[in-house]
Amino acid sequence: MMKNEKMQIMSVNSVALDTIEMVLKNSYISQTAVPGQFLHVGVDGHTLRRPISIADVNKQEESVTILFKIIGSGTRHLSSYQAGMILNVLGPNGNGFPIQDDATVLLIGGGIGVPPLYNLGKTLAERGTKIISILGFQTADSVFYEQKFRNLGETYIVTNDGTYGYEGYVTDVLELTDDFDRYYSCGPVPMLEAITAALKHKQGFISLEERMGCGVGACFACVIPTDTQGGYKKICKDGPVFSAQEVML
Amino acid sequence: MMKNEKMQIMSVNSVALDTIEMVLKNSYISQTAVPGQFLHVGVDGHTLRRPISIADVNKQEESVTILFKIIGSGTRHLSSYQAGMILNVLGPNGNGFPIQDDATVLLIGGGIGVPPLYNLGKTLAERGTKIISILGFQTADSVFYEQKFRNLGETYIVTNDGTYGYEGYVTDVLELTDDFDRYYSCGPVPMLEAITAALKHKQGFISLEERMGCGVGACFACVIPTDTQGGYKKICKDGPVFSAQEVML
Amino acid sequence: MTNLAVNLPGLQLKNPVMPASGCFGFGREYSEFYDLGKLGAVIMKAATGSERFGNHVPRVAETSSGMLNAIGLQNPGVEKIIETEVPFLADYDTKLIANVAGSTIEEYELVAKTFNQTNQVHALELNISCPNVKEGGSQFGTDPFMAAKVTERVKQANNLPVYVKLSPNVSDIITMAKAVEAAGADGLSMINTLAGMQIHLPSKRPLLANKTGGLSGPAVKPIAIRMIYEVKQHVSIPIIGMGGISNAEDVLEFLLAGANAVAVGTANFQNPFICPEIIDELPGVLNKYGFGSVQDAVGKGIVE
Amino acid sequence: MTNLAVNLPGLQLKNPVMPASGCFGFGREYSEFYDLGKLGAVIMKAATGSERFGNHVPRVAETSSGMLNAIGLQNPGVEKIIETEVPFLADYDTKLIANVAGSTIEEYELVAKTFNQTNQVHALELNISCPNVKEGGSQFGTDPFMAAKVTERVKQANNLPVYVKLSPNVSDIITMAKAVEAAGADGLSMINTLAGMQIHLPSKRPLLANKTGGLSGPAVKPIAIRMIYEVKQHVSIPIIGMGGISNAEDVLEFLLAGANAVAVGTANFQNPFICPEIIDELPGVLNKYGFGSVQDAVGKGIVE
Ligand SMILES: Cc1cc2nc3c(=O)[nH]c(=O)nc-3n(C[C@H](O)[C@H](O)[C@H](O)COP(=O)(O)OP(=O)(O)OC[C@H]3O[C@@H](n4cnc5c(N)ncnc54)[C@H](O)[C@@H]3O)c2cc1C
Ligand SMILES: Cc1cc2nc3c(=O)[nH]c(=O)nc-3n(C[C@H](O)[C@H](O)[C@H](O)COP(=O)(O)OP(=O)(O)OC[C@H]3O[C@@H](n4cnc5c(N)ncnc54)[C@H](O)[C@@H]3O)c2cc1C
Ligand SMILES: Cc1cc2nc3c(=O)[nH]c(=O)nc-3n(C[C@H](O)[C@H](O)[C@H](O)COP(=O)(O)O)c2cc1C
Ligand SMILES: Cc1cc2nc3c(=O)[nH]c(=O)nc-3n(C[C@H](O)[C@H](O)[C@H](O)COP(=O)(O)O)c2cc1C
Ligand code: FES
Ligand code: FES
Repeated sequence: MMKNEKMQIMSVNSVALDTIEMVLKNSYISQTAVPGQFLHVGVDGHTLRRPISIADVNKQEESVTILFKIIGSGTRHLSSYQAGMILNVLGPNGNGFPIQDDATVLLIGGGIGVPPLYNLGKTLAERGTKIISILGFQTADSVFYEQKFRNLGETYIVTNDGTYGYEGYVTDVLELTDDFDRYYSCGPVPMLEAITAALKHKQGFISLEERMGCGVGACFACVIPTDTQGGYKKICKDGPVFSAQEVML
Repeated sequence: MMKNEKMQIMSVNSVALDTIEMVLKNSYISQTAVPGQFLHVGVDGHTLRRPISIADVNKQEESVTILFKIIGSGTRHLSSYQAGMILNVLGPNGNGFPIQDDATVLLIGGGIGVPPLYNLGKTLAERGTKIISILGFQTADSVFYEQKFRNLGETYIVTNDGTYGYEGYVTDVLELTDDFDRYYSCGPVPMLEAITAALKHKQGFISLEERMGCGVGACFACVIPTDTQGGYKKICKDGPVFSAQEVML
Repeated sequence: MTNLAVNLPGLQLKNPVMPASGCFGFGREYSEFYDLGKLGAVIMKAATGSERFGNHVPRVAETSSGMLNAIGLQNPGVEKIIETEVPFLADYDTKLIANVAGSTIEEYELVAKTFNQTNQVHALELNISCPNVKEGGSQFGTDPFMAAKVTERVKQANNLPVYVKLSPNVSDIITMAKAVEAAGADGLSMINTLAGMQIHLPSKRPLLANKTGGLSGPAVKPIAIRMIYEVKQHVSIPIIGMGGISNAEDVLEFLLAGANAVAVGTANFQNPFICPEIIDELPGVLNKYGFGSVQDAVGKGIVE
Repeated sequence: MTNLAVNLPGLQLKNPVMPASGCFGFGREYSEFYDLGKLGAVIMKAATGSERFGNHVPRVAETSSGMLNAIGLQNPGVEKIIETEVPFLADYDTKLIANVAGSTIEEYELVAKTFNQTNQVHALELNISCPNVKEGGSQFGTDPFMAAKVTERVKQANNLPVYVKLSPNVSDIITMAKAVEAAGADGLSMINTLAGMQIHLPSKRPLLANKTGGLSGPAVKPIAIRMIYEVKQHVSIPIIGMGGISNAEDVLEFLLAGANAVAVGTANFQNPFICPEIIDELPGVLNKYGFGSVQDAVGKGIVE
């Protein structure tokens, strides 16, 4: 169950271009969060909270890691926060990725969609699932968490401009890895569209983003249609993770 | 001439109930400010700057002292600033007290109107003028700078509730001190009205407050009538110090 | 003891604070944070005759001290709301206000009638001011003749007290208020959102899929206060005030301007506990400024 | 080289940025901060036929992301302005726009004529939208018939291009804009302030002596953007856009919405260098979003 919690910032690190890793201390969220859930983070001077995925959890140390990209004024301001300061957070929000006992899974992350997959991969790896990861970034400067994913298993890095790893899009390297039971993906909508089309024959789960008001399911800001008959889901409450067939991108 | 300056906060001290003393480092303002001028202080998250009088100046150390009372959200936020932080300030603003070579002057300050009189008293004392001060406060908790004024000369403290010094209003102790050439006063309007009425026969200068927009003379927010024919002065630019006969309170 | 109770047509409120329509859904989500029985009342999300999907996303944008929304009245339709949402809310020790919307007078009538039959709703808020739908909403909200007509027809169609929710997007709010009062409104609810827009620089187009949206939050508070202050002097029906409230001082400002009770919208998104926190702080704020009850403060800021 | 130049009736501007009327006096104070020759133009404080003292103090209040003002058109009168202020401003390498106000059509005509005779003023901004005076101002600004009439008469009375400054306190801004365009306006200036109020809790009365005041600053930007976006699609005369601009991104947002040039008001109070800073940053911002000139961006945010 989501709660309104105070989280103390333990560390703030820049891990790639405009990409910040923040480790936050909180007992309740660290013990209850599952991969794919997000935090709804209050930022001083901003009307709306900012949804940020949980990228890692350390139950022993009662810490939660988030990674965010500086996009606009909210994330810019958040990036100026320093260790010791307190974040006001709603969390853990939404429904995470379903955890199954597959032999092999494929993780496909694009840019700042990569973070929730790390928490997922780590959790699945601990349960003995073999992890294959394809991570796409714009350019070499933006790559992060490569080694962490390599520690979980086979990892392909793709950059759009070819400055690091394979050149192109994550879909370009999909063919290198056909041997998996299920895929999990998070990233920009065009990437998700390409992936769900390319992997139609596979079971998959995708994590979606949308601009949010309440972040708890009350305001109808973040709906996604599930069919052409007016069916819909709320990304903040019913998602952000959906089965690839469940929603209309 | 007023400039837009950055001032580093050297210290922040609470000197009385809800009353903060801040020492600010700045070369330009410390060298050019005269008693009675004010700073127009930017406060994060606030549309308008806050006018605060210069309470003291140390030319050697290039520092400027301000004292402010926590009234609303701007001064509350300002009171949370810590040493090392930078204030964005316009200053020195307005015209200060005229400095004359009098034998004896009377300073009459009410509450948070006391600070500019300290800078004035110090300056005049250094020139050999005898200083008599009457300082009024609401209650014992609010009294500040008593010793500093005593160091300049004879000082009477008045509290409205009699919890410290004389009981009543500053006008109640005016009779104790008739032997002065000129008076200078700053405080709430009702106090200034009472003083200018009681000391009609004396030459005096008063410092006024009004809600300000620009603080530089451009917006006509802070006018005060000088007669009943539509004459007026701008407090931010022509004041805040006026001769007691010049304006209509 | 500071008396927070407020007596309005159909609404004996234990305190004057309620979540604003559309910012609280049907209460379920916030019921996980606190007991909804603490609230003076709950105003439900707008209901229309049948299910509405609303506008495309993005539906919200952030602005300086405010936000834009263009939800477009998404809701499951009045029947479904009565079936699945009203019973849940009726279990709480609070009053229930249904926000009634539609594209035609007939739809407003239908929705009002349907709520009337439940016996679980205590009052209606007639939403003639939603800026985010093509038909209905705003056109009723900016024309005094149309506003009066829909008010009159809804009053005839049901027995519940009707609070007409006024749009601030008008040249003359007093005329609107007087028109609906004359048409039988039991109270006013004001203000709804101001029509606004944000352009997204990277895509070089309006950020909201609906292009325009309704501005709410602290940014609009001075406009709400002004309109309530003006209207209060020209009507004798009570006013539920809203627009940018985010603390108990704001509530007192609305009471002084002439509101009899208040609703809190956007602030719920920043702080899900905002309503109960305001309720807890209100007695202290009233006392600080010399009031022994909510009732004492109403309209006390009005000077001739 | 990014081209910042803008060509409007009577105004060959080197860049599209000017201080807004009433927020810059007659330029003297800000001339101590920087060379006014950097500005695209200067819009002077409102001028009336004879001297006006304006409203009682307090005249300003702070609001969330904005402020209220009720200066009440204080000014020394058109003659005095021409005598003492215009020559000072005319010495700078910038364009000069006079903001014309009045209580009657005759007063507007008189002020316009008097400025026309100077040959030092390049355009008039017809202020039919000041919410802070009892007569004139707002009543011309909310009635399309009156707005058209005063525009027509002022056009007849002088040869300068006339930019009519629209009030946002209307139900239908498009009708207002079309009415003044049909009456001969050479351009529009929008938006003026929104009528608002703040109640001062300690004194339990409206904070401003005038009770209501005009809301400006970032809080109102979404309303300004929406109105310009809507109006742009219905008029062919250029628009000087304003309302909450505080950086170069905001300027681009106004251009995309349909403004041809912009004015910066309230932001001068926080940062006296805001206008030259925006002018310096504008080329970078235009380039970042793919524009080679100001002209390129105008109206590009409008989608069908
Ligand atoms: C479920 C979920 C999980 C997310 N996880 C992450 C993450 O782990 N790391 C990360 O960097 N980003 C993540 N995002 C995106 C992140 O929320 C936005 O980048 C961020 O809100 C931008 O805020 P801003 O103030 O910098 O940008 P601005 O553009 O100034 O924000 C303006 C408004 O738009 C909203 N907004 C802007 N972009 C997005 C977006 N892509 N998605 C949702 N709202 C947006 C903001 O929240 C704010 O309300 C996630 C989004 C969602 C919905
Ligand atoms: C020339 C001058 C010198 C001053 N010197 C001092 C000083 O040395 N120490 C001190 O404590 N105070 C001084 N004041 C008063 C001080 O400016 C206000 O107390 C302060 O602005 C209140 O800000 P706030 O945000 O806490 O109050 P809020 O009430 O939240 O402020 C809201 C708005 O009203 C304005 N305002 C509120 N009270 C006053 C006031 N009394 N005078 C002017 N504007 C006001 C604020 O600046 C702001 O724009 C001076 C005022 C002037 C005009
Ligand atoms: C996301 C959102 C949805 C809204 N939906 C409705 C609605 O369905 N019916 C209605 O009458 N008002 C609706 N409103 C308007 C609010 O009820 C309220 O009048 C307005 O937001 C001003 O209050 P605030 O500033 O406290 O949010 C909505 C506002 C928001 C922000
Ligand atoms: C203190 C003040 C005085 C103003 N005086 C005038 C005026 O004399 N004439 C006029 O047309 N507009 C006047 N305005 C309105 C501004 O020119 C501008 O239209 C409005 O403030 C919106 O822009 P902003 O948000 O950048 O301030 C005034 C605004 C302020 C804040
Ligand atoms: S953000 Fe409010 S319902 Fe999802
Ligand atoms: S504050 Fe603008 S003229 Fe004094």
